[in-house]
Amino acid sequence: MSDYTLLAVSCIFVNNILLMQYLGNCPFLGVSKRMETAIGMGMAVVFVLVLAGAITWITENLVLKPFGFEYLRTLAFILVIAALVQFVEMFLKKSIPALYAGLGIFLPLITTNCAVMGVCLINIKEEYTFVQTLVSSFTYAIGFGLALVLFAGVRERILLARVPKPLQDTSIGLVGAGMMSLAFFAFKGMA
Amino acid sequence: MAKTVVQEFTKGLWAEIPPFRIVLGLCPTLAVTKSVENGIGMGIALTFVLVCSNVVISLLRNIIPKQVRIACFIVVIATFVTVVELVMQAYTYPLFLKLGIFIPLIVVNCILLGRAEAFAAKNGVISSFADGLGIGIGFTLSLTALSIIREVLGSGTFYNIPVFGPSFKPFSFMIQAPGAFVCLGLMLCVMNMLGKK
Amino acid sequence: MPDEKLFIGSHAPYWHNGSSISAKSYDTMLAALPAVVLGISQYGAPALGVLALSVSCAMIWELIMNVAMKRPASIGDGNAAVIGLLFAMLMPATAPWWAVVVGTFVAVVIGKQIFGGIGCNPLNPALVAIAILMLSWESMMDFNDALVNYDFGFNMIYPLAAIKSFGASAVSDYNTVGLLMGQQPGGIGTTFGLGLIIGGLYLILRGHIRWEISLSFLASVFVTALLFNLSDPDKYANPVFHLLTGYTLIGAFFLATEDSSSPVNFFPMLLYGAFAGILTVLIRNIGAFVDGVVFAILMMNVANPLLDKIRPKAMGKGIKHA
Amino acid sequence: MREMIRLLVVIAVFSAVSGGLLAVVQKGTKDRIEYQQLKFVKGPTIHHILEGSSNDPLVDRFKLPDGKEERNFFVGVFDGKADVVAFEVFGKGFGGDIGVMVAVNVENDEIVGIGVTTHSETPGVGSRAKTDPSLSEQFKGLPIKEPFKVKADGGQIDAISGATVTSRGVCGAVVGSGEIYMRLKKDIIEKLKAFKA
Amino acid sequence: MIKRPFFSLGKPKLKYPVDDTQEQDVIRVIPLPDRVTFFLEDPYERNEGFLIKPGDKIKTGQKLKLTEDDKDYVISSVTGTIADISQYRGYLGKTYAAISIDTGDEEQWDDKFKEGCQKPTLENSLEFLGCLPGDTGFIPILDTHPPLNTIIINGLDKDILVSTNQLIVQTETDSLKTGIEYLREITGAGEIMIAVSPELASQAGEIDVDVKVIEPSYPNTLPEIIMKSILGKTPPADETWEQIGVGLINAEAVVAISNAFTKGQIPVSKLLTVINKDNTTVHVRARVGTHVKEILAALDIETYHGDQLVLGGPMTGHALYSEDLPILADTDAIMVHDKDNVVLPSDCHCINCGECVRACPARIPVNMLIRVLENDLYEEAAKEYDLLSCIECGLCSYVCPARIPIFHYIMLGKYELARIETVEESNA
Ligand SMILES: Cc1cc2nc3c(=O)[nH]c(=O)nc-3n(C[C@H](O)[C@H](O)[C@H](O)COP(=O)(O)O)c2cc1C
Ligand SMILES: Cc1cc2nc3c(=O)[nH]c(=O)nc-3n(C[C@H](O)[C@H](O)[C@H](O)COP(=O)(O)O)c2cc1C
Ligand SMILES: Cc1cc2nc3c(=O)[nH]c(=O)nc-3n(C[C@H](O)[C@H](O)[C@H](O)COP(=O)(O)O)c2cc1C
Ligand SMILES: Cc1cc2nc3c(=O)[nH]c(=O)nc-3n(C[C@H](O)[C@H](O)[C@H](O)CO)c2cc1C
Ligand code: SF4
Ligand code: SF4
Ligand code: SF4
Ligand code: SF4
Ligand code: FES
Repeated sequence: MSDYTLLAVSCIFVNNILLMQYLGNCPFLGVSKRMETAIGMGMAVVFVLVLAGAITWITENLVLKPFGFEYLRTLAFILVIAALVQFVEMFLKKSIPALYAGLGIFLPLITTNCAVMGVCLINIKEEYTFVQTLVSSFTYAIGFGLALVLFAGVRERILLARVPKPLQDTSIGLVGAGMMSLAFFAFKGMA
Repeated sequence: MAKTVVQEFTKGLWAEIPPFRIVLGLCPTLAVTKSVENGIGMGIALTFVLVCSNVVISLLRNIIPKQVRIACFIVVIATFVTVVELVMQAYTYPLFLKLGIFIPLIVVNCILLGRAEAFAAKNGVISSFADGLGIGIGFTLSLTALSIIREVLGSGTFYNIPVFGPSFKPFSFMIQAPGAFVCLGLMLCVMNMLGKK
Repeated sequence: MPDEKLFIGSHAPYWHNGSSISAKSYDTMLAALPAVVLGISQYGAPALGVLALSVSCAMIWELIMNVAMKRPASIGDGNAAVIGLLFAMLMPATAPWWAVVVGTFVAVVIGKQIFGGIGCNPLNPALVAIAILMLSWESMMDFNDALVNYDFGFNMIYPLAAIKSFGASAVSDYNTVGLLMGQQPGGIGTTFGLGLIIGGLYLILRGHIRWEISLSFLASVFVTALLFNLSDPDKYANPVFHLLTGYTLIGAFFLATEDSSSPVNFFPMLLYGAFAGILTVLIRNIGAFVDGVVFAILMMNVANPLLDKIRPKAMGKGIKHA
Repeated sequence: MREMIRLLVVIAVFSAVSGGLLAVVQKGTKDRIEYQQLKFVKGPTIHHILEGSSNDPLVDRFKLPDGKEERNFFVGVFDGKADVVAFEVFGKGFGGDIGVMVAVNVENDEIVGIGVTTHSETPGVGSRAKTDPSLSEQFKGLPIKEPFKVKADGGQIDAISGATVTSRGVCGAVVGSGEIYMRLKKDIIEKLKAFKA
Repeated sequence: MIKRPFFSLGKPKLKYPVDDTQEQDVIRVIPLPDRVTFFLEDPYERNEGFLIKPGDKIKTGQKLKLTEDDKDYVISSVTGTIADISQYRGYLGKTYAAISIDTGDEEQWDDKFKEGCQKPTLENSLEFLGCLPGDTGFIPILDTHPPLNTIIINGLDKDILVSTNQLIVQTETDSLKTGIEYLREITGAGEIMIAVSPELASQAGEIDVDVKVIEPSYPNTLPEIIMKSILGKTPPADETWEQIGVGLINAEAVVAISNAFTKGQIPVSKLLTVINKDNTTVHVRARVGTHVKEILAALDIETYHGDQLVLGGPMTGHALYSEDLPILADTDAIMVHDKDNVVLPSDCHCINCGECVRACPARIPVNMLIRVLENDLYEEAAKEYDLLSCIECGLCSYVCPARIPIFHYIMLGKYELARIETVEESNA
């Protein structure tokens, strides 16, 4: 159990996917200007990433590896993830419209989100077991959501501040993200 | 009026240079620009994939059904990414190790799908080639510029050659994660000040 | 209709309690004085040099940014000087001049001005600078390395480094009163515990800092350290030791309380201080850094906007009468 | 429905073409990639433990079947005699498998040297097994058949402080290498004859 | 001004300074002015088609209206000739028609009120008592559906140093009694109470209503806080008091009601507290519409270029740029503020010190509110940051070390919000 706790702490804080591994930055800067969208995106990523982590692990270990097709991993993963997102979108639209209303607009963005693909590749690279894969995918996604929501709070204030013109918007957003990344050094060495 | 091929090429070098004018593809920009070598390597890899996929998609644009075009684009892009992956492993293995998962991640880089969707799917082969090459070189230039700043200040070297005297203690913040964000942010500011023209 | 005698047409209220940013800044510097004076008396000219360079550089950077951004000069408000002073207080006396130049640049320009100047900084500028210097020049910021040539007749091993490497047994090498009186190596203005406490109380009584933050920070450092200490007395130092060493006291009174990056509502202030305290001890005991105050406060600065959303319901809000 | 099938067929064709193309590229680069991996991942360790050999062990290598697996052996020529082989074995570490390269002298069954190739141990703690020679040096010159154990387990090896688990993993790997070596010794000696310089 | 104490923890404490030397019972009567001016709200900025025009003869107590349809009216306080009707742009750019009347020699009273309205009824009050000295908020109290069940008489003054209503409670207890009887008749309100300061509690006890004692420290005397301490509930932020069946009226207006129906003449003069530069106060009685200059001249108060002239008290008043502007029916005080004490606002950004949040009696997150208001995000200010809860006490500005004109931003925000709503309604 404590192994999993350590893995979780590592994925959420120490190796935070956004701030330490530089994955998923486009949506990070894209949707963090408002708290609601940040929360929506965070939830969508949690949802998709767990599914994607599981399904790519299965693809790797039950299909690619046994047949020696590891070199097709990139192709296989992206197709599997794209199909998964499509499927999730259709499923939500039909079955849980309320959730779809909240997450729907974020789902297409996720297909081309480095964070999702990146975590799936990390899971394979680290040779995680299936359960470890689930834990790591879930906690990486939580870390993504946490960073996104914290950043949205910071960003909302930056938007109201007197930022010089050339720095406005993405530019100061990036500097702000740098400051956040700096703050996350607090967790260095804890897992 | 349609732009000339030259214009399609040059727009990627300044007017639409990624990731400054088109704010896409931030992850590799942040992750690999620790050193000039990595930056240029990544830029070339991406340029290769971009040019190839732009050309192929442009060639096939009339056969690809609208409904599944994204899936087809992804297959084309993923194919070339894998080619790059294999070739880099075979010939520039140390670089491949340094760039790590950011090579396979080219497949989800928004620039590629963005160009495929916005340009190659609508334009001829030659224009698409020029567009891909321009954007790719623009991206490479950006990464190079950023990595020069980061490597020189953060490691005290340029292309692994020391540029300061031996007593210099490098400002290694620049090659760490927060430095990457701050540096890119400030560079974006400079680009904003320089304007579009 | 109107004759040439004109009256000033500003808006209510026409009275003001007389407070001002500059008064606040100068009071803060006054409060820091005891700790600074002890630092200078211990480390002599180098400490004075770092302090003077830091304060003046901070003001020069501020002025340069004012000009660059075409804004009125704002060094009069004393904020840049406070940032410079606090930055210098955290530095070792042996810091080279270029580190002070780079550090004040980071603090004033990156930490504050590019976000829009005073009040717009999401994180504490002085701490941003210290953190970045810690990441870049580790050995320069390591007090054991930096102060190796000084000997004042008391134990010259940085207390927090000592417990990190040798466990709680190292605590017995220091005596509490000595720590309180500044008999420990550390930053120029961070070692004189008593002076910092006096300065802090002064700021609290004057109403310049929010006591809730200081108190909850200190309380939470104490409680967290106590829990660690109880779980393994050989490995983890006792809570009083944690309170009197490193940046704890300057953090509680001068750093965590920086206005722009800390909450203003009651519960958020308590939470902010409490989490910062917990994180401080966590970093010291199981994290990668010798002292946790810098990154703990920075982390809570980031959480501040979110925390500060917890607030009482405004009067008349949401009441519906039939 | 027909439309649907058409779309699926298009994607299938795309994927098939892509798969075919990649298979070709993969075939073409396979051997090189293998060599590169050896060179950059295992190469440094091999060169280190076979220091002073007059040949290039990465070139002078052979394969032997061991049950279902195939193992790579790297030959070291010392004083004109090809009597040292190095091969990789794995042990269980703190963060996953630890790859250990073990070099044995076939004349006297003594260990010439060991070195860690790959691991995922904690940086600064377990990772010292690779960077700090104090652990690996202890194995030099000892007979490979010995049941190596860390002192905490009643053995003869001083563990790296704070990284007993890693040290234990390395010992386990070396013990495993002894078993493999004894199993394949005959074939090894046979193969080595080809390298007599 | 009241300085921040050297040691300061918690909220500012603004006591109403009690000045022993002031001649409480001496009320200086200002002589009849040569000219008076009235303002009538004129959102359309018209120029013609008015019922009145320059040259018209006007009697004291005559009701003046711009057009037949207009709701807004004033009661002339003098007899004379209309000299001028011009446009005036007031606070936040609201437009008014300024009617100036040159006073004639002999005072003549208009009889309309006396003839038609002997009885204190709702109709009569609506018709004539719309701008009673002391309170212009009387019409909303009358004109509610359903009628009010509670009326609170405010025997306190909103602002620091002002003691107009307190003086009324002290000196005109009898009229107050009669006024309350009339008020009961007019509105049919079941419950009437009076809020007074502790010193006047026993005196107010003679009046036959519930007496509620309020500690006179700012901002306890603001209407919303009075209501909260008396009724235990606060008015909802986005509704008016009347919508929840409660009305508040100043003691001076109640006395005016009494005088109107007893004498058959609508009162036309106003009691004022004049606050001099050294914070000493004098009470004066002047015709509504008298120019400030005349009042100051009668009191020998000298003003200089660069001083501040405030209608109202130090926390909530409005500054005038000229002495040639009139006192209004609801002007309780005039404050003369020396130029050395003028507080100049800065355009500094909020430093997030939190003083305002601690000072705000309405628990508003002023530090965030000021940020959104500076960025013109009025709707967000109302929705997220409780703009409408503000009870307009000005304490946030009073304590702000950055000297941001917060209160001004708030009033501007409220005004803009109302304007946006009007525009949206008319578009809908
Ligand atoms: C941001 C930055 C600014 C620098 N500016 C200077 C400078 O102003 N003067 C200087 O001598 N060296 C500067 N250097 C580095 C020196 O070029 C380097 O330390 C030198 O080559 C080593 O010799 P020195 O220690 O005698 O200067 C700078 C380095 C950085 C990172
Ligand atoms: C803005 C600025 C930045 C500098 N940054 C560095 C630095 O990052 N590392 C460094 O070793 N020296 C730095 N220097 C110092 C000089 O490069 C050089 O080392 C110094 O002039 C001589 O130092 P010394 O007396 O230690 O030799 C900097 C100087 C300036 C003006
Ligand atoms: C954060 C952390 C990282 C660790 N990393 C390693 C490691 O890489 N290798 C290892 O053998 N033990 C590792 N350990 C385990 C402990 O060091 C453990 O106490 C050790 O294996 C026992 O050996 P000792 O008796 O020398 O302390 C780690 C423990 C922690 C808390
Ligand atoms: C008690 C006190 C502590 C302060 N601490 C800091 C600080 O740690 N870092 C900083 O940049 N400014 C600090 N300041 C300056 C303060 O942030 C500035 O005056 C404004 O309040 C900026 O938002 C401090 C001010 C006071 C009164
Ligand atoms: S599609 Fe996703 S990754 Fe690409 S720019 Fe948009 S948010 Fe960023
Ligand atoms: S400070 Fe306020 S009242 Fe004065 S001019 Fe500016 S906006 Fe108007
Ligand atoms: S004026 Fe300021 S302090 Fe007073 S209620 Fe409004 S926001 Fe609060
Ligand atoms: S008092 Fe002024 S500076 Fe302080 S938080 Fe309020 S608005 Fe900001
Ligand atoms: S490059 Fe866009 S999310 Fe990573």
